[in-house]
Amino acid sequence: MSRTLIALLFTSVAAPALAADSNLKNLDVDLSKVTRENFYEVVVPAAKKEGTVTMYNFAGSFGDVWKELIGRFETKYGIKVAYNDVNLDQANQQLIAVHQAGQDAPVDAFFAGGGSFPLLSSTGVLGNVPLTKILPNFDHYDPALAENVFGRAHGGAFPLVHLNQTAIGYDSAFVKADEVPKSFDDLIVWAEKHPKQLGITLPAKGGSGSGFIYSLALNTLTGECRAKLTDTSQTLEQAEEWAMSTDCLTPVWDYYRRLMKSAELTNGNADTLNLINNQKLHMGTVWEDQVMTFIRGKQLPDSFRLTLLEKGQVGSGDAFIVAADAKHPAAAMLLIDLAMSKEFQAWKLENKASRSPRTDLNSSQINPETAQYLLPDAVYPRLSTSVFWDMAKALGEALDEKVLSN
Amino acid sequence: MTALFNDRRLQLLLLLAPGVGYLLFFFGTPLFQALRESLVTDQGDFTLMWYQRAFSRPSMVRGLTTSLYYGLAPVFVSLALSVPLSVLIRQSFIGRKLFNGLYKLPLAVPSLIAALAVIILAEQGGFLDRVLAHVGLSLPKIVRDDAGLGVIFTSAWKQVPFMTLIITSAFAAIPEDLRLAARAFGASRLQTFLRVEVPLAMPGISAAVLLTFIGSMGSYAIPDLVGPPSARPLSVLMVEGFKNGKFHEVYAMGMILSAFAIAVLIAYYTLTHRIGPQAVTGDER
Amino acid sequence: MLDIQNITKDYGPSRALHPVSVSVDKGEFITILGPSGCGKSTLLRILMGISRPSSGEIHLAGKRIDPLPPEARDIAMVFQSYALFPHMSVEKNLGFGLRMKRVDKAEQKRRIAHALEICNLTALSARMPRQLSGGQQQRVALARAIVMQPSLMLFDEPLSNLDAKLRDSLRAELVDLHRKVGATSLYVTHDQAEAMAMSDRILVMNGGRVVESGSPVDLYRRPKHAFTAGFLGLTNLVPVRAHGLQAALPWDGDPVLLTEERNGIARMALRPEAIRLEKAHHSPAEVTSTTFLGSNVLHLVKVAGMELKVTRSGTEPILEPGARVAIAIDGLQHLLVESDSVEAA
Amino acid sequence: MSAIAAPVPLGEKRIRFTEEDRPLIAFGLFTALGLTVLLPLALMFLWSVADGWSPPNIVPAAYTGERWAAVLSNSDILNAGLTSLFVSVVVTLATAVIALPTAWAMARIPFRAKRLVEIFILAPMIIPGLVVAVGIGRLFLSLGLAYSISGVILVQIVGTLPLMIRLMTATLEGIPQELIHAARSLGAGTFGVLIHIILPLCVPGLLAGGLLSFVASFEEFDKTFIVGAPAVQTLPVRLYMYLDPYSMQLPMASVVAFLLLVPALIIFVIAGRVLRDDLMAAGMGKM
Repeated sequence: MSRTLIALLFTSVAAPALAADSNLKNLDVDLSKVTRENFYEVVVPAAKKEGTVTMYNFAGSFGDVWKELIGRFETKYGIKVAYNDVNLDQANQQLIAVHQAGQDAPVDAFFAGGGSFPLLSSTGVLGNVPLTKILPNFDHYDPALAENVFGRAHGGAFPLVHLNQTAIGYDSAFVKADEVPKSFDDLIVWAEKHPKQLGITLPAKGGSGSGFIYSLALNTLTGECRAKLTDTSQTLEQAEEWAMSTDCLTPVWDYYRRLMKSAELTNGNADTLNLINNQKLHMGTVWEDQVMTFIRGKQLPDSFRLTLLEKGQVGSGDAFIVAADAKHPAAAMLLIDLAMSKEFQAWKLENKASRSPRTDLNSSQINPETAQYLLPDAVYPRLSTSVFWDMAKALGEALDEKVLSN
Repeated sequence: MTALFNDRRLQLLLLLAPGVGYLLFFFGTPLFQALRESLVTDQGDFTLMWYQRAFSRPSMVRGLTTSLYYGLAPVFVSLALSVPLSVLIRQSFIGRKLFNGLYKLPLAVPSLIAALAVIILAEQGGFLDRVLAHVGLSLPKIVRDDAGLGVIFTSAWKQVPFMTLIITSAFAAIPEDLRLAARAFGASRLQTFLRVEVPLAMPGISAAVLLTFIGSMGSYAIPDLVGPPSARPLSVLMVEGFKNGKFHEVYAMGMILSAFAIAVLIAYYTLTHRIGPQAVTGDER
Repeated sequence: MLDIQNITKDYGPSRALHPVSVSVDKGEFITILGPSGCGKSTLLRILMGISRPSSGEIHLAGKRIDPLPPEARDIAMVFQSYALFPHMSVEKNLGFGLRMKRVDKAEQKRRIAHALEICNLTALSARMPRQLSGGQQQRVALARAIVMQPSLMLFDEPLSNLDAKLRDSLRAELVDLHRKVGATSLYVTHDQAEAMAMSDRILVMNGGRVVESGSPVDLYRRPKHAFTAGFLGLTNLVPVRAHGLQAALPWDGDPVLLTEERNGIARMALRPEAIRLEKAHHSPAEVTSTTFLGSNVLHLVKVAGMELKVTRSGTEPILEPGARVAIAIDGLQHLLVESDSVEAA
Repeated sequence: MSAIAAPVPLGEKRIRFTEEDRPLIAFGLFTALGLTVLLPLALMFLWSVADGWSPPNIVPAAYTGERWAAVLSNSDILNAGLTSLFVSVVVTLATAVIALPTAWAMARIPFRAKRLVEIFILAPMIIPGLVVAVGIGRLFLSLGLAYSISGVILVQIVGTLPLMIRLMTATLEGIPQELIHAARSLGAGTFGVLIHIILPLCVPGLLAGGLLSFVASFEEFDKTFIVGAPAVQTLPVRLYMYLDPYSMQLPMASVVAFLLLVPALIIFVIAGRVLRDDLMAAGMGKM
């Protein structure tokens, strides 16, 4: 009784603030009145009235995951889902352009890269909904992610629905167990011993590359330099400026200069994997979840394995958000809610080895046949560190200017 | 009303309006927009900063040279293949008709598919590499290689039929008697080719060169897919910038790319006019 | 000078050229005359070296040339289409062959100047071909051949693209030039007037064979074959019965006197101007049509089931259609040889 | 114009000089063609049905029809195909309609600024389409055309229009004035001349221009991607998604590539029948 009272009190206090904050221009529902408890009651009718929902997916390897979700969603609610694969950066720019022109967004529910938060929120295209607080299926959501993402407060509007991890992947048929590098120093030594067999993704062309350069910087920089590196209050422009001009990064550039003499720069996350599959490379920078997709699609050998380097490599996640200018915001919320349901998250974990931000699911539920392709427990989650994507992007651009173009 | 309609100038304007008007609006406006945006800051003040940046940042400077390289190199490769090819397909040989139909196939193949084909065929560990591995050889890196061979081959693959088509018809338009005359006056086959046929086919050849140069210089998909990860041409940098919302920079690059294209066009006109308008009779009908 | 021996040309199973043998003396102007498709172009192409004979040999100035490519033959050609190089000035066009043959620069200059002069082109030397009239272009084409001083000059109907008046004046110029230059020339045409006006000798071709050859006068006056007779001007082919030096005509009248003794049934090529008509009221021959041509008049006369072509001078009184006429034949006539019933007496 | 359509008369020259080369030339050319065109297409097909294809296998070890089944039962890709067809058909028709009057003016009416207009019409062939695509965004947003099929159609026409105008100008120039006079003297009015004389004589040019426009539109990627994606999904855009260096999937890319190729090749075969090389060359080759 007292708990509901407090809850009521809380919502009534928070309501004006939420109402003022909400930027969902096409939402018929008064968000301030929506709680986890009455969510379905209020939102389902609104969503059915909208009748359809458009979703964007930025991750090429996630197509079949969303197919599964859409199937469940359409069966459950009878609301049609229009699905599009998109290019992340381009879709972001599209939302911004449409928003600035004062038009409706072409998308309602957007599965977006975890690094997009600063851009999407600062430009006002992110639907300002406390999803993690009002969607019923977020009741077991990791509290660390519920209000913050990569050091920024999002108030629940930018929930990660999938966690992923950058890693070093190798073909164990060619790399012996005792040769597997354990640190960045090991890595360069291995690369020099096996010239042109290590693939480093170009940061501008893939997150496994920008994750790698950020991890390297985290491992190399200390003191004030490191503080700057992890200061998530900086904007992308500030990060770019710093990365272009600072001397802090000299050791990083030196590392890359040395590495580039013996390693291969690849054209993207998939290119790295493809070359490993072609046995042209035996080791490379990868995303854990993409590796899984490629193994399932027989685009990687069964002997492929993953590891993390000391003192850590960045982990990330991708968010499912409502666009501020969404035409069908209620249906979008409903779709996101279903994406976080325990059943679906469990399916995703089992079938795609996609890690979940739900606290009641963990990797032990993955079947052992699949688990061998994932990061071993010895390194994960111990060596997973947080990322500041705008800084990672800035480092990638600076790398282009400082090392690659010379 | 009828009188108005019969006014020849009005008639002309009405006739020109659809085509020229369309291009003015949907081509002129964005171009002008891009030009204007490339010259102002975020706050709208005039600046040359974006151009300065394009000409001073190492990656951009490299983008400039790479664009030129991706424009020129495929043209040379295609030319080196198309001219002999168009000479050969004038000969009669078994299956000439079939070949004549088939060689144009790449004209209908989208460049994305061309890129896919090159990847499948020639990438590291791709088909050719595997075949060669069986005889103990290995294919040099020609896809996403630093020299951009993959881009050059893919562009050339797309261009050769187009170029051959134009060059063949330029050659075909040369009266047979001129060839015979050259031979009768003591020119060998090679001399006839170099001194009579090539000069007369020049307008066709140079137009083909120009179009393919511009086509491959401005193309995005091919260098993005089969080009080396670093050393990206302006077109790729433009799209990257566009995706990241760096519009002023993108417009400045676009203007530079356009300036290149226009410079080449002007050079072409000056050149053909210096050779003399009579050279144009080669493809006059 | 030029010796063509048993040249043939087959295209697959079909024979475009039956064995042809011709021999041309130095400085001679010889014409190959025939309708289109008679094989004269094939022969020309073989001479040029664009086409290779299926059998036979060609010798030019004592050298066998049939296996040689065009550029190795000492031959120059004047084309029907002129074939001037459109991207070269008149002077450059003239110099093209000399450059190809690596003639000494000073010599080139001298020869070009000379050729320009004799072809009356000096003032036009810097012009481009498209700036010239048809006649001028033809003269350039001619000069381009002359400048080579070739062992043999080939002409491929060079005047056929010009209008009638220009053709006549250029024809005269050509004859004049040939006299000046004295080059051995082989001229291909289907125009009998041109052939007769220019040639030392005419080769009549038909159906891939040389029908006969001879001087223009001989061929006109004493054709041995109906084809020659028919191709060189108007003629009447009249069946006759020869007996010694006389031949009986198919209609009543005096027998015709023959150039040589023959016996049997034959045909005679009777030129329209060799027939004389006199008004004769009871004659069976009747004028059926009359065409006034200015310098002469062409009559068609019906007699013995035949229609005879007869020309009379334009100054004589004109016979109206329906007029009855008597027919007389002038001079000695000669019989065509192709009729197998004819035998030498 | 049609006179040039006929190939240069096949003189004996060819027979004379190529008798012995012929089989060699044919062999060489067809081998080259096979290696550069047919082999890649065959490999692409193998990729689309390969169930895993890793070195050192030269042909896949196992095959599967799953991807084709998946794609053919996937309405997204079929919809993208329909969108592509729709866009291309509209672009082709609109291009022809817009081009005709202008081409008529360019071919038939002398005016002072003609050279200038001609260069302006050519300009879109010179300026990379990418520049237009990135520049048109604001205009389209203000017109409500951004990320719409209409927007994609409009921007594609910028690319197809110059060629069509050129081809039609060349075709119209080739209609003898006498023909029009003759028709008029036989009592045809302006409309009659247009219907009975001009349009029928335009058919080769229209066909050539139409086919080229269709193919150009069907395969267009750069501009469509910038202006329309992801809201407008044409087959090339789909294909790029599977080729994208972020998430390249060769097997799926191969399937979509084939879907994209089929209509293009059908058009190509038709084109081979109705198109004359010289007309194509005249439109594209003369600047």
